[in-house]
Amino acid sequence: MDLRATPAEEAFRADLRAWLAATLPTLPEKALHTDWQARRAYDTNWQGLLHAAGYAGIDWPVEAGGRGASPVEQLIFKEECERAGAPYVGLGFVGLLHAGPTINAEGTLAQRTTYLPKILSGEHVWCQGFSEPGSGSDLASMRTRAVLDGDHYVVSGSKIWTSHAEVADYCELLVRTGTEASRHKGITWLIMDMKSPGIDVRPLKTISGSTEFAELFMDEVRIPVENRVGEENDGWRVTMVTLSFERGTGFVGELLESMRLLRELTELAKRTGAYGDPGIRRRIGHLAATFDGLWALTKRTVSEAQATGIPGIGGTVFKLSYSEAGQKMADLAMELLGDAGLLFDDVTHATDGQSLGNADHVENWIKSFNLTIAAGTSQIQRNIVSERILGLPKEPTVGAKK
Amino acid sequence: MDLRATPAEEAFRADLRAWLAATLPTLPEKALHTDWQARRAYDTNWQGLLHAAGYAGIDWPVEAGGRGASPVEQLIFKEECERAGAPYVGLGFVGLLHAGPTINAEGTLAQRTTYLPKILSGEHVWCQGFSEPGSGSDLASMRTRAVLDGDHYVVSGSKIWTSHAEVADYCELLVRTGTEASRHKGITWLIMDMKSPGIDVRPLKTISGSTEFAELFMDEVRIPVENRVGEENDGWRVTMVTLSFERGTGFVGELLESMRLLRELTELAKRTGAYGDPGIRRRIGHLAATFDGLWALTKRTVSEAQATGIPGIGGTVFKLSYSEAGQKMADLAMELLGDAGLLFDDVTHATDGQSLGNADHVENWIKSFNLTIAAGTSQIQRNIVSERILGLPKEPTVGAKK
Amino acid sequence: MNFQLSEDQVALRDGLQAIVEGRFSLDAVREREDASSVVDKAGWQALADAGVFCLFVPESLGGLGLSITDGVVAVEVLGHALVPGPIIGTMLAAGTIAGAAEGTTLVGIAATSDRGAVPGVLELPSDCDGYLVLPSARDGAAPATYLARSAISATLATRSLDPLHPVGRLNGPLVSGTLELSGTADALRRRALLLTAAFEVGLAAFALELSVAYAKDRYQFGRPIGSFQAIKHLLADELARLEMARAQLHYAAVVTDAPDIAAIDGEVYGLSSTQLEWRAVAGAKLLCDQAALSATKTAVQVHGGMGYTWEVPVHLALKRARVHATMLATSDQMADIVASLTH
Amino acid sequence: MNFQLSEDQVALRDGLQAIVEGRFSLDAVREREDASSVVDKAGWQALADAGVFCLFVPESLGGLGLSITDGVVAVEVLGHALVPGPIIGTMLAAGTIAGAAEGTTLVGIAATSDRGAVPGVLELPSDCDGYLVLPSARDGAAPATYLARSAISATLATRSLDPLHPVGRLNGPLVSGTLELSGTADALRRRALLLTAAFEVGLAAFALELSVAYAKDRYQFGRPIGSFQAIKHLLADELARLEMARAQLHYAAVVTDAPDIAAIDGEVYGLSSTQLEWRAVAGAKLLCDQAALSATKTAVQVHGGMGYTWEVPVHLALKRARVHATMLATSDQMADIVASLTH
Repeated sequence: MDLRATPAEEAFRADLRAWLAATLPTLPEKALHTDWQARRAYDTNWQGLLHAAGYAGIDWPVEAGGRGASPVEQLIFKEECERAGAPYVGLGFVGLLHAGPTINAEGTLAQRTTYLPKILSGEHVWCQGFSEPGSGSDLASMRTRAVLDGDHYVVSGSKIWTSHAEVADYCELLVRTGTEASRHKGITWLIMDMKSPGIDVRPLKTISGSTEFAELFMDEVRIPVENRVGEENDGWRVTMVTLSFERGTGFVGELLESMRLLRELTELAKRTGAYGDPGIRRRIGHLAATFDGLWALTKRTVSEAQATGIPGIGGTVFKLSYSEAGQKMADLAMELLGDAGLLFDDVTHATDGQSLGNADHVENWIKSFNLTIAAGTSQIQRNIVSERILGLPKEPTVGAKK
Repeated sequence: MDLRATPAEEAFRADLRAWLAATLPTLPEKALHTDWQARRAYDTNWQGLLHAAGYAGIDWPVEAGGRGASPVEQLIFKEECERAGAPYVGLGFVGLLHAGPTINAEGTLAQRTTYLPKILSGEHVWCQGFSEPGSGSDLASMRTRAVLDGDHYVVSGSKIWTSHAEVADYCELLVRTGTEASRHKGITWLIMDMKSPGIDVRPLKTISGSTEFAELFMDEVRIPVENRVGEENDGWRVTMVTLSFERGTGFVGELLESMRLLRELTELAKRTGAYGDPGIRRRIGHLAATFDGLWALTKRTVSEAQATGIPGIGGTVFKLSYSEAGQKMADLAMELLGDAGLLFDDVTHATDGQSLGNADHVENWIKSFNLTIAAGTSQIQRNIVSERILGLPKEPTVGAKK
Repeated sequence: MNFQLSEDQVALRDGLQAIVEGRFSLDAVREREDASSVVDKAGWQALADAGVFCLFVPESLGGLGLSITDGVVAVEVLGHALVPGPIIGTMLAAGTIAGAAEGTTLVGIAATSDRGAVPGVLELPSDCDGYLVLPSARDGAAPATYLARSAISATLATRSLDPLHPVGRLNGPLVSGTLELSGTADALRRRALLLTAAFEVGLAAFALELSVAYAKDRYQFGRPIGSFQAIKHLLADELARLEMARAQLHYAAVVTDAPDIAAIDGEVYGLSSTQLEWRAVAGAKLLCDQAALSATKTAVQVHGGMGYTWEVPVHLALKRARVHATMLATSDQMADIVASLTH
Repeated sequence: MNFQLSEDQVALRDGLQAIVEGRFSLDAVREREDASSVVDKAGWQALADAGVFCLFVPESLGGLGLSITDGVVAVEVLGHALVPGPIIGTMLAAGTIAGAAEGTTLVGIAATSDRGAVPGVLELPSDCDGYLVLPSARDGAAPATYLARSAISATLATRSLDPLHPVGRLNGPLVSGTLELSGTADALRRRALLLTAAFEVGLAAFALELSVAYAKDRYQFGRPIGSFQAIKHLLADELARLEMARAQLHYAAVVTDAPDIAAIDGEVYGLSSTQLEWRAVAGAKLLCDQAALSATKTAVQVHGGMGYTWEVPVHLALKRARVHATMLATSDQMADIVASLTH
């Protein structure tokens, strides 16, 4: 157990830090949260800069055009980016973190050549068409149907929680090619051009009032067979191959952001006087210890991935603890804000005249409810942890109801 | 909604209070906790006094020799007894609260005449033989077997969590007379004389170190058919008839005791200085509000029972909240005690030289773990609440495992 | 002892329920989202006509002359329907402030914050004609007053947490009004707390009902999600919380109406009747805060992704719960009051 | 960066595991219940022979010269087996106090309470030959000292909470020993906290394993109870708590061993290396307290009625968790330290 950086890791960090320090000041103003075209432009510009500097596809294999960084270097990359205040992966996340790696692992040479370079350079934005209104936790029950018609699949159905669908060029789409009863075994993975006729994108407003998600309606959309990745009816396995692609670093950005928010909260507590209350202090202490523990867990997971190629159990249990802590912190923030937590407009401190930062904390409170829902509800996470790690028996399959 | 006592209720309370004030000072010294014969003597003496004064079987119908008090009067009875520091029902509880009412509701005239008067007078102590080592939450899976042999049932098997079996005269015993697959439908309710040959009672030590429970082993114990209450294979229904006998007052003693413990804890917090910590004060406040809320819920439940004959949902949800609050209070006590919570011997306060009362609080902490287990685990309680009150669907029956 | 709703109370509840179903259907209420004025005048008038605002006004003055307990029963119904507007302030102002009982004057509550560093906000600044000004709890002797909206400098927030209960920023410290109200500010505060708690109970019940219905209808893995223990047990706990909170709320309302009962019960704890009343009210508000915050949070979780959409109404209950658990007083303040009266 | 156990650490763990399985089987440990002396001399000697007590003693003085991180790995194994006795004090005293390394002198830890009103208790008064006396955390400047058992007036409790870790009542305030220890009391306290936390991790892992095994074996309603979500989800949460606590424990041990890493990491938070070390250690102890208290409580619940029997060993882990979460410092104190170092 040695947490010292190797000379290579130190050099990687130093170079990156220098590049970030030189590059970030040159970025344009951030786009308005609601202006999707502007956000696309901002995010793809950033991806282009990363690409030019050799940081695009940090976790992609070198053969696929990525940097092929080690898990530890990936961690360093996320850490330095967050601490320097660099932009997030933003609209590029589906392409860079899921569709791209999937095509690289399972796609044909032609598919790899066609799609991967433009994901890396930021030219193309992808969206994900997995969840359906009727298939949330139970993804394998999806019903969007694809019927083979000559050399095309004809797709009809609907998807939900499709991020940035309005500005995406392509969609990684799961469709049912087998019978409904076939469940996991009748699903196929397709690349859908978002300019195809028959696609209707409707923004989906979330409880925070934002519309970064959409519903996707497909009415006899024709997708060439050559856009199929993997075999017909083998889409479930294709999807799973890359679901563990992120070796324990999936939540690093969020965790580091939570640590920053907690420091801000501590500052807020000092300004409002709440810090003098030992009960409030203990809650801060518990949260800080929990985030520290999750950071240590992340390092251990990454280290395991580096040593063994497998991220180990840390990555699986991380989200349960992180989600709970994130919600506790959001609740604490609302309590510290008091009345100022009831609006997004800046409220200023009565004594020091500075903003209380309430808008960020209120936004964070609303988003915190999604922590235990998105990317697998905590209930599903607990099933996975208890069955796959603890080896507890599955629930009996539904069958002979009496 | 009028919480004023009626003149009759006021008179009942005044009479009882006067009687308690006159009677309690005449009681002998309490028996040693570990001396079962002495405890039996103490408890049956108290029952005899209640009997003579007309308070025995407060909740029993008049026809059965009880007082037939209204639900509100029963509440007053428990309230006054607890506040005056009167003994608990003690060893009499199975006879008075379960076996007696069952026999009264379902027994023959001969059974009623034989058993009920001696339960009321305190002469006979009963124990309960329901749970089995393999049948805890799933009582209907019990396996203790009774085979008819002439005019006797021959019983073999074992029971667990049998309170005070060492000093009991009779046992209310559930046995399987049907096949194992018959579950609820193959169970019979028997009265077993504890002097019968073939019974072996072994004390069961709990995590608090006490032995108020026992395991009961039966090897071909012969029980006359005339001791059967209800029909053969109808024992489950017979049992359920009286499970709701206590109309919402089942935990009144425990709740009032918890309220007293919380007052003592508050006093302790003041003595140790912890009360100056707003976080500690808030925990006290939360607990006090919860116990107040449970007390209001109890009154509402009793009032519903009085008005409609049915206790309503209050009684069903009570235990969930009470168990959780009881464990939280026990944890708070341990934190307030600090090192003094690590032993049962009296620790005295460094400044005032008085006992910290640690033994009681530590005992209570250990017992608190049983709150969410005994009389239906919280998991089973939540099943009941969600299915019977909220109407949520049952889990699919185990059947076709794939 | 009788803890049941009286026949009159059941009639009050059912009658109001019928009006609310007609005037404040979920669709109708949602039309007010993001409106600068959330109060629908016709609906408000219907509430006035039903006697909601003159509920506490003595019959001799043309009101219904009902009790706080009756008021709690009524406000639970309104909370369940998410009815927007300054209901509680208007109910408490009626009889003193002209037009409140009739529905023509809308009266909010402006409570000065106990946290000096965080300036207060004003509820419904575009809707209210005036405010009951409750002095800080620390300033126990100061009377409650009435202040016209025009005398308060406040800016409507461009975006409030709860679209159905927008707030404004006070531009300066809140001053006392010129019209002094009868009764102590302390007593008025307790009544406002009770009615707010009643609204919370309505919110919690609404959220729980939505959740139960969804859990029965939504199938995943070939079963209604309500057949999974993970969901069932969450909802069972919410019901337990709600029923306990409701019982304490009703108890607190009864002792507020009947000081003789407060005196008798207070004796057991060594409390005066006012102290017992405070303990009951603060405990009720605390339990109702928890019930509403928890039931609405659970509702989001049970609805899964759908619970995170604007379309499904659970977020409206969640946000309103946060508003009512914050504005007049916080749970922490309530817990401290209960603790100070535990000995 | 390498967060894996080294080969030497794996060998240390496995070797100790083998010794513990031979000498400290559950049956063997349980024979010490309610014994006035819980230490089995032959077993203790076996631990000494394995080098447990001289683990931190430099090789030049005949010890193993291992790190705190190695010590944490070792103590996790001992905690998992519920090994009774003054393990941590003896490990920390070895090299300074004659006979500790060899297993002939048993050394407990006597920490003076930070709560003036509640007098301290003494661990294992019948077993220990002497104590490391750690001054109150508030008395930061006072050195740690060694005091012979004979110099302390304490009465063995007739009944301790934990039958395998009996305590005594101090009959008067604890005085400093005559032998002053090298290094600061502050550093010694951090090491003692870390090793205690390691013992807690062992307890939590033990309780979780018992629970999982029981949940697989125990059938109710025709299914193993471990197939019910209510049980599965409880245990999944315990695993999440445990793995997070263990990761932080190992991190805290590493920075305790390597001030250069503490300095680098501290820079990010604006903390000195000692401050970073304290933040890491206090956080680790806090998380390990929670993991142990929660996993053992859950173990009782999962075992149902059987968990409430003396026979099933879960209560021993539960009680020991309470002991170790209390004696040297409380979770509240740890949380306050972490908060004070968060800025």
